[in-house]
Amino acid sequence: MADTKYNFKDFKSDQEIRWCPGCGDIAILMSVQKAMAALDYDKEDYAVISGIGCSSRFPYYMNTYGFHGIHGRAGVLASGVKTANPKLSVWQITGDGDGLAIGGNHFIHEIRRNIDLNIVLFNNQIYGLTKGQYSPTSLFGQVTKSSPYGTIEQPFHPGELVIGARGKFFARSIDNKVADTTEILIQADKHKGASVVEILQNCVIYNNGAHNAITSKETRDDNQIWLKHGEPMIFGKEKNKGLILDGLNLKVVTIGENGISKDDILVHDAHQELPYIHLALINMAVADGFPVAFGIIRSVEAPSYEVLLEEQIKDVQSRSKIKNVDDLLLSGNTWTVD
Amino acid sequence: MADTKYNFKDFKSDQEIRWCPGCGDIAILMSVQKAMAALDYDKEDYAVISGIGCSSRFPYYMNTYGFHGIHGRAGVLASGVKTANPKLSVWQITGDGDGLAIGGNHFIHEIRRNIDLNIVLFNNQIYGLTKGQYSPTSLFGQVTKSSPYGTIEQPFHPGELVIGARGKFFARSIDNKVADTTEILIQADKHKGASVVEILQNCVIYNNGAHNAITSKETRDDNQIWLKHGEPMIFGKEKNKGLILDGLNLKVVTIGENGISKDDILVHDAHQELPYIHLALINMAVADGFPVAFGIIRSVEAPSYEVLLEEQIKDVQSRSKIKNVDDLLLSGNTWTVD
Amino acid sequence: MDKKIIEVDQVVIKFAGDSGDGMQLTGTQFSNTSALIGDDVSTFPDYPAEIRAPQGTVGGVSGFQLNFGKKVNTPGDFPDVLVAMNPAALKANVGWVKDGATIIIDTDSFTDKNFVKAGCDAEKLKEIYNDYNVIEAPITSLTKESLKDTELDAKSKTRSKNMFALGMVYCIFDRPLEHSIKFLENKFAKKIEIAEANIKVLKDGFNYAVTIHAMPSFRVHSSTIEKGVYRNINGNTATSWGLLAAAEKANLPFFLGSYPITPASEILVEIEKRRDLGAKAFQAEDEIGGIMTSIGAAFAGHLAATSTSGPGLALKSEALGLAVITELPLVVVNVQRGGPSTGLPTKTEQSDLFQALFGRNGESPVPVIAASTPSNCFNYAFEAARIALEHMTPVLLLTDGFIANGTEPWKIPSMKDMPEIKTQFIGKDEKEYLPYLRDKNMVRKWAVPGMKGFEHRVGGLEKMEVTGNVSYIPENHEAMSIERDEKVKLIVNDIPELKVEGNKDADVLVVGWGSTYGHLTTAVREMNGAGTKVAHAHFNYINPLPKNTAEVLSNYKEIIVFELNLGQFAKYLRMMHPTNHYEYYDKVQGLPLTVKEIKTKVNQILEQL
Amino acid sequence: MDKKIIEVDQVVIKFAGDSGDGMQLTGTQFSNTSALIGDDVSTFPDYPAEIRAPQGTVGGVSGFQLNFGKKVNTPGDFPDVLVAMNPAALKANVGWVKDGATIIIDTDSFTDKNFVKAGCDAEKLKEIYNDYNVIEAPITSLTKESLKDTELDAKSKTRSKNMFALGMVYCIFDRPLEHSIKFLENKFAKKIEIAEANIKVLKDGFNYAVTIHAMPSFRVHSSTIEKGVYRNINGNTATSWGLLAAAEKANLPFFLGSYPITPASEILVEIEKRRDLGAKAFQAEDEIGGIMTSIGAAFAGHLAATSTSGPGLALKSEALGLAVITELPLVVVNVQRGGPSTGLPTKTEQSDLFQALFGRNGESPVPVIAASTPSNCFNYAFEAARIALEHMTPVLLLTDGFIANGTEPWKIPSMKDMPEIKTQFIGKDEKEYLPYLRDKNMVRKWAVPGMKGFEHRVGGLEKMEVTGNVSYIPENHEAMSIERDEKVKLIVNDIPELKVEGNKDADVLVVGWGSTYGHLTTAVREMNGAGTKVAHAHFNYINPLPKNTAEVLSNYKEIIVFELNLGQFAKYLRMMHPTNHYEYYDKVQGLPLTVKEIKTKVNQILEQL
Ligand SMILES: Cc1ncc(C[n+]2csc(CCOP(=O)(O)OP(=O)(O)O)c2C)c(N)n1
Ligand SMILES: Cc1ncc(C[n+]2csc(CCOP(=O)(O)OP(=O)(O)O)c2C)c(N)n1
Ligand code: SF4
Ligand code: SF4
Ligand SMILES: [Mg+2]
Ligand SMILES: [Mg+2]
Repeated sequence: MADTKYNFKDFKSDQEIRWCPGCGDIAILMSVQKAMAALDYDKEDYAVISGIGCSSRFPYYMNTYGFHGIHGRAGVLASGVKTANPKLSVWQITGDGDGLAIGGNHFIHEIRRNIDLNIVLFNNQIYGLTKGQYSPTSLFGQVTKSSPYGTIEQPFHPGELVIGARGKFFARSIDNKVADTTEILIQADKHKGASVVEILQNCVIYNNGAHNAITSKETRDDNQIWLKHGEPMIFGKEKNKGLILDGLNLKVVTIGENGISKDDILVHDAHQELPYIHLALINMAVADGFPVAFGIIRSVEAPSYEVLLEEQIKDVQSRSKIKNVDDLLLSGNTWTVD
Repeated sequence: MADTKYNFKDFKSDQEIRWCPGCGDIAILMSVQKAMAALDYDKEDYAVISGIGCSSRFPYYMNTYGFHGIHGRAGVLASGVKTANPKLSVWQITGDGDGLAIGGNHFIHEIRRNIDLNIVLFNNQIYGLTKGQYSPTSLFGQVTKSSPYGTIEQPFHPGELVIGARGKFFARSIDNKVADTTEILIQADKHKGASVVEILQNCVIYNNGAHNAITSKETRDDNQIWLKHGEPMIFGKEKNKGLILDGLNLKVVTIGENGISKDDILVHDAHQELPYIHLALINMAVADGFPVAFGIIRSVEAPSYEVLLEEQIKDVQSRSKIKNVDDLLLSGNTWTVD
Repeated sequence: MDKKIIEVDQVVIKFAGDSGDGMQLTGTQFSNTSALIGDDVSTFPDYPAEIRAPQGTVGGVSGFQLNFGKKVNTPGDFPDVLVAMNPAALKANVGWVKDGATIIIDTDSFTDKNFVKAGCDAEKLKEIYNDYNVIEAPITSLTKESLKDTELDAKSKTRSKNMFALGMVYCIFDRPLEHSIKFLENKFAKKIEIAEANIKVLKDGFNYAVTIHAMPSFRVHSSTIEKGVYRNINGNTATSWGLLAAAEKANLPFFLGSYPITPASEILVEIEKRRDLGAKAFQAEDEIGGIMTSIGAAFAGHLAATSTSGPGLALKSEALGLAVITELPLVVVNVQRGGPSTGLPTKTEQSDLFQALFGRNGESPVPVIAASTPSNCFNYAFEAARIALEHMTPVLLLTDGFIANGTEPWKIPSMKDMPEIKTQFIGKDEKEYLPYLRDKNMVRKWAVPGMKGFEHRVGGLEKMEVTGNVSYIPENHEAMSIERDEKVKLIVNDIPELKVEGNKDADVLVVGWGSTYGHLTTAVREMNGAGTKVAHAHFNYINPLPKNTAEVLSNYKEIIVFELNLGQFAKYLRMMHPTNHYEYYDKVQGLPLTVKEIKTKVNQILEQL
Repeated sequence: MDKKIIEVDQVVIKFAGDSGDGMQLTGTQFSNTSALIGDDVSTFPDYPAEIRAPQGTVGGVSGFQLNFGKKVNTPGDFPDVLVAMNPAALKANVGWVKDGATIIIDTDSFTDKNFVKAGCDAEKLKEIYNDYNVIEAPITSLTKESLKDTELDAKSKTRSKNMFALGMVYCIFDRPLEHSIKFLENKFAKKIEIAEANIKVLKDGFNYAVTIHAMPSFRVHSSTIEKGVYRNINGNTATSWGLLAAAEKANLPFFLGSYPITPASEILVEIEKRRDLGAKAFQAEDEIGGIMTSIGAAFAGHLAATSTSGPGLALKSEALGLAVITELPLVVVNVQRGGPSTGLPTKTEQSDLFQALFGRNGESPVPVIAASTPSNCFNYAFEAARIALEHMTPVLLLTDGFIANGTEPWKIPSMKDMPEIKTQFIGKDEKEYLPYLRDKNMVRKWAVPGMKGFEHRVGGLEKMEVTGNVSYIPENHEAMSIERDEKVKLIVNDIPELKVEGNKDADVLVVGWGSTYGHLTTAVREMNGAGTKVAHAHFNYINPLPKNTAEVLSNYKEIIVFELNLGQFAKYLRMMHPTNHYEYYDKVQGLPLTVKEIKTKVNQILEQL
């Protein structure tokens, strides 16, 4: 495909980065640039599409074709680009407000259609650009500009919504884990169909430390589990904790305790069609005594929309007598006046 | 609460019913009227709110307060009514196009917020009013006006989307099963929070027989399972089939065969918080050798939005010194010129 | 433009079915009701030749033709509407109906058996779908269903199906049911259950037509018939084909993002069929998705369009602003219907003009053009695409329910005769691409993903002249605002001048725009024919207005603006050309103008001169 | 209306911090840059009295005040903008800044320890949030973060924080960075890493202000000070409070459905706080949800409102049509910003006027009013609610970023002096409720769920006069269309006449609407003071226009319409009152008018007379 190989710097545009110093977006930008450099496309075949929000400024910093859309519409804009030209590698950049508040419908529909997009969801659990109102992923009770007495709304779990929309690919990462994020993004691109990558992102200004329980140095080993397809679900500082199935529920166990050995630990199967374990993994939360799941949680093959469309076009073309507009205009009943 | 009791005819308006003869909507109308007559509200405390579609004409046929909204917006219209006046019993009537295509975002957000609405989703797997284009629940490959070569889109499973949006109540019924539907609707109203009732509805004109595999006389006993909380999941003409758990998956078994007794059959627990079995039940399909699940599949208690809001108001009022607008205007820094 | 004759002041209906189908009663009922509400009516019953012709055969077809409206003298030559209760009735009559007529068929009777009886080929008959406005209805089964709770025997039930058909036709022509209800009550005074059954079925037929958005079509004759190959075409098909033609001419792939809405859905449906031409139709989850996927496709280098009607255009207005500021080519087709809000979705109106011109936030100029006949929807759709591609701008094309659904004979153009379209692609060999560098028409160049070396970013924030980088500089914002405005204004040099028809020396100028053309031109021709001098200027280009607009308008003592709204175009003319005085004739009834009311108004103004 | 004096042609900024914070350098840089781009500048450095005053104390505060703009002669009396690097700097200066000034604080330094050092009460200082436009920024930590990848030692890093503050102020006043960058490159020519660090921090400060949508406020003085109790208020708070006041006066619960958007978000934020008044704020998933929940609340009997800015209004336009046809009371607040599309979200503009008037499908008339000062947002919000409730209609209230964010002293009204509001509820004892029975003002009555016996249905389809049942009758549609139009037109009897300020015998009339009032009235007053006769008519009521509009306009030889768009109000006046000639003065720079440019334009016209 590509006739040149790139360095991640080739993907930097000449525009100055305007995110706040320390904003998680900056690291994600790096991860995306590295992923693109590692992938096999020509640079002109990348398109980076966003809505509106701090995160959605992303395309301006990429030296690719880019489109900074309107609020909530990244999904449909990207769907149009990819459907029009399936050869492109299309990256949708969206925030928890852009993608799940105003853009929630496009989000579930692009997943349902399974259009081959890389959907990168920057989840900082806040509206950054408009200065700190709560978003659909803000925690219940969270005090923000627009919830001075605490929100009274249950947040979405983005991964759960992906499953609800019959999604085939869902992964989760953390802004400053550049190497892991890069690898996940590469896999997301390779997966054909709608791939959703949720990245826990820190907004240093309006929701600083929102993910601390998961990401802080002290607790991260016990509160993160990085899943790999085909490998047992083991985590913890000592690598001695694991997940098993207890009836229909997941349970945290310690290897070596209560007769549990490594072999008892559940092996991650990202490829299974049935979503129940994936959903359970997605819903694990520190508050319930579970580690939070990262990595590629679900990755199931299914035909993607734009491919089916091209196939249908070819099929119809092979059968139709109408080859051009003149044929069309003359099709059906006509008569001649002379 | 109520000072009179009603007959279902009290809920008929003087407007002529304009649905096609044989349309499933007509039976659903009857079910709703019967449910309202059986419930404990005064008639003036019902509000029936819809979007646009054949199904959405519903309010005109009800002798209650009613609002025929705009396409896709039934959910937000109903949310406004209920939030404004929590004493009302608010019924949202919506179609698969109205509720899941253009209105999909409001649908998932009203569920997430858990506003106490009775959301009745008329699923005929087609756009009726606009004369037969495919909807987000039309089957993959279905030929319709707008998919002359068959759709290339995977349909939503409404119940799955409800779970994806963290829904607490989901039930399923069939248009012409008036008694069952009535009972389910009564329970949906009694459930506090967003209650979604999907009704398989037959559009005799544009999608006649869409649900035949499930509803036809010959197959219905084997292809339907009616779930009741606390009762074993048994079905079939002979009442000798049942569901068990096989690992994480559901499996159809025959009582009396392979050593299976009635006691082995899974007992339906609609109240369990964890959604995995509910999701598996929702996803059962005839094509996969399963019966389709009906009845109240999920019913979990959780605080509803409008109640939390009223509580928060009371709480803040008890603590604030500002009791009226004069207090507000004079709060903070002021100075006097004289 | 060839001369159009429009005759919708009169409608000819033919009810046709088996002798036992009660067509005579049906026809009589419709005639009486029409007469009672003030129409002129002329009828022509035609019974089968054989007394007891076998059921379902052509020989057994019984028909009733009637003509109603203003100044009706004859039962009419050719029906505008045919109700065909079975294949034989269709076969016997289809050769006589007008081009593009509305044909209501009872699909239940269109069985293989009946085709054999009628002695006709099922496949062959299906071709009528291309040429006529066919309304399918399972009349027999709906009638049975309607009466399933009554005690009547099966035969009596089936016999009331003529009332279902009558109900549908009542609905389509806005006739009241009262008269027929009274008639049935009297006729079956002693068989209450039969009266009730018939009344129920009558109402159900009426409601069914409401529910399925059944709409009549109208048709236009050409009085000057040029040589050539002809076909029938309605406005929605012509619009779809015009867009496809533009894509082919510009050598671009075509993309339509849309969401169904009456009366625009057929554009989506037509493009969905055209996979054979490689066209991509995307049925989005809503109207916003429709336009946004199209903007995405435009960014990716397609000729992209989106189609909708009033409420859908409202939803698209934010995204249309994005197309304005990104200066991407896009065609937005708005098939107007009765408003406000859901309004009268199956009725025609011209009340989205203001929305088309002004319905966006900020200074957001968009060229607006309007088709005026079913067949010239082809030309104006092509033209909208041409302007969009050559001037790098979204273009709004207005049609309405009347022409979208109406059919007329159309001399088929050849693609080689269609105008060239010069897309504004940056040359592949250019060294540099400056996204917002403008030419003398203020038009920027187009570079699309996949073009090497021209990577760039567009978006909704104000951007710097030439480079297109985001810019908050006050003077730049003003400059760009004016350039965007100027770009649209400059299109004036690329569109034809306004023509005046009728008597150019008249004192009175009749002005119209869009779909009122047929009625206005007919009225003006007839008046001039009768010796009253009247001129007629009809607008297809609305923003910008043709260059010679001021000059034309200043030539007349009185200008009368006819339109199907509360005076939007007249107000717009006042805004743009305030020195003239304008008289208004506004109609907001969901109906087209009639030739008669046009003449009355013009005469009234003439008397005052 | 009391007289307003507007002085935004000049801005006074004070940078204040510890002696070691580099405030002198910062101030000098800003002054030099301003001078280089053509402003007049006057500066006033003030060093601490003690040579080595202890850090963090009031005595140790170092300050630099400067005044820039047109015709600047002094460093200014009171700052419009204060940059306070620590509590001591704030304490030392807050008493001197103008009412409603913008105060930028480094939140990192606002620690308990520093409050003790400054000898002040943290709680007390928090009150500034009510009275000033406080921009919080963790300047110290952002600076450190910005430099975390450099080799500099911690102290050097922290020392560059003044550049962060400078960058922010540059952004807020649209100054270029080039000059300071060059300065730093020269100054630290030998310590490249320090130069680079300072430049990086400078840019990061600038970008940070872009990112957080930092906006300046402006303020207005009253020259005639009446007796009474005063407070400072900005336009968004005044709008929120005006709506709450109307609800209380009408004895109705209040509901706001909204979605955040700059510069309207603060209305939502303010109402969210007002749980104490029982107000229900609903942060919806999007703008459509915002207006639709409000329509639901209106149906349920609340005073309901929705707030947004341009792009959001576009999204609401379909739903607004539903409010029109259902004839429910609703206030839609649109805080205008620079367009088209996302445009310039933090800048002010008046370019949504056409959208407000015409941006809906069908004939969809909506009353439009506009506030003209921060404090009268209270009155016009109240008035919008009054008209909505008394005339059963949605009402659009236009403000813009300039007044929404601007602050002025405001004589606090007493609720007992606010006008009565007569809601249109049907009497509880009425026997019958006919939803679309109209009174002499064409207003229907309101019945809400919970009222016994008045059950009825409303919706977006056209409805029958009086009964409100769905109706497809052509004449009824026309009648209802005209009645809805008439209802809005009749509001003219319920609004004040247009007043003329300045010299009423002048030949030239300056016309404006909305937020340009302050500048226009100042310019006109100054011109009349200097002997040039000019009159000024300012519109707050836009649809309908005041009754005496034609009369007022006809009194002048020349009318000049000033507005912040490409002439929308002028075109609207041409449409409504075409016989006058209108001169335009349009500005589309995201900035308010200046007094100077107004005078220049008026003088130019006067010379031509
Ligand atoms: C139609 C419209 N509505 C609202 C806005 C205002 N707005 C801009 S970004 C945003 C939310 C941003 O939140 P998110 O998507 O989470 O992005 P973040 O800034 O947190 O990265 C909002 C409400 C807008 N620009 N357009
Ligand atoms: C904004 C808008 N878009 C589109 C339409 C056209 N429209 C009316 S109903 C409908 C779909 C109806 O489907 P569904 O909700 O499933 O209802 P059904 O008729 O099947 O009961 C559509 C597309 C509309 N009225 N308004
Ligand atoms: S406000 Fe938050 S999300 Fe936005 S750039 Fe700053 S740190 Fe990042
Ligand atoms: S078209 Fe279908 S859904 Fe609509 S009324 Fe008829 S049968 Fe019912
Ligand atoms: Mg966010
Ligand atoms: Mg449907």
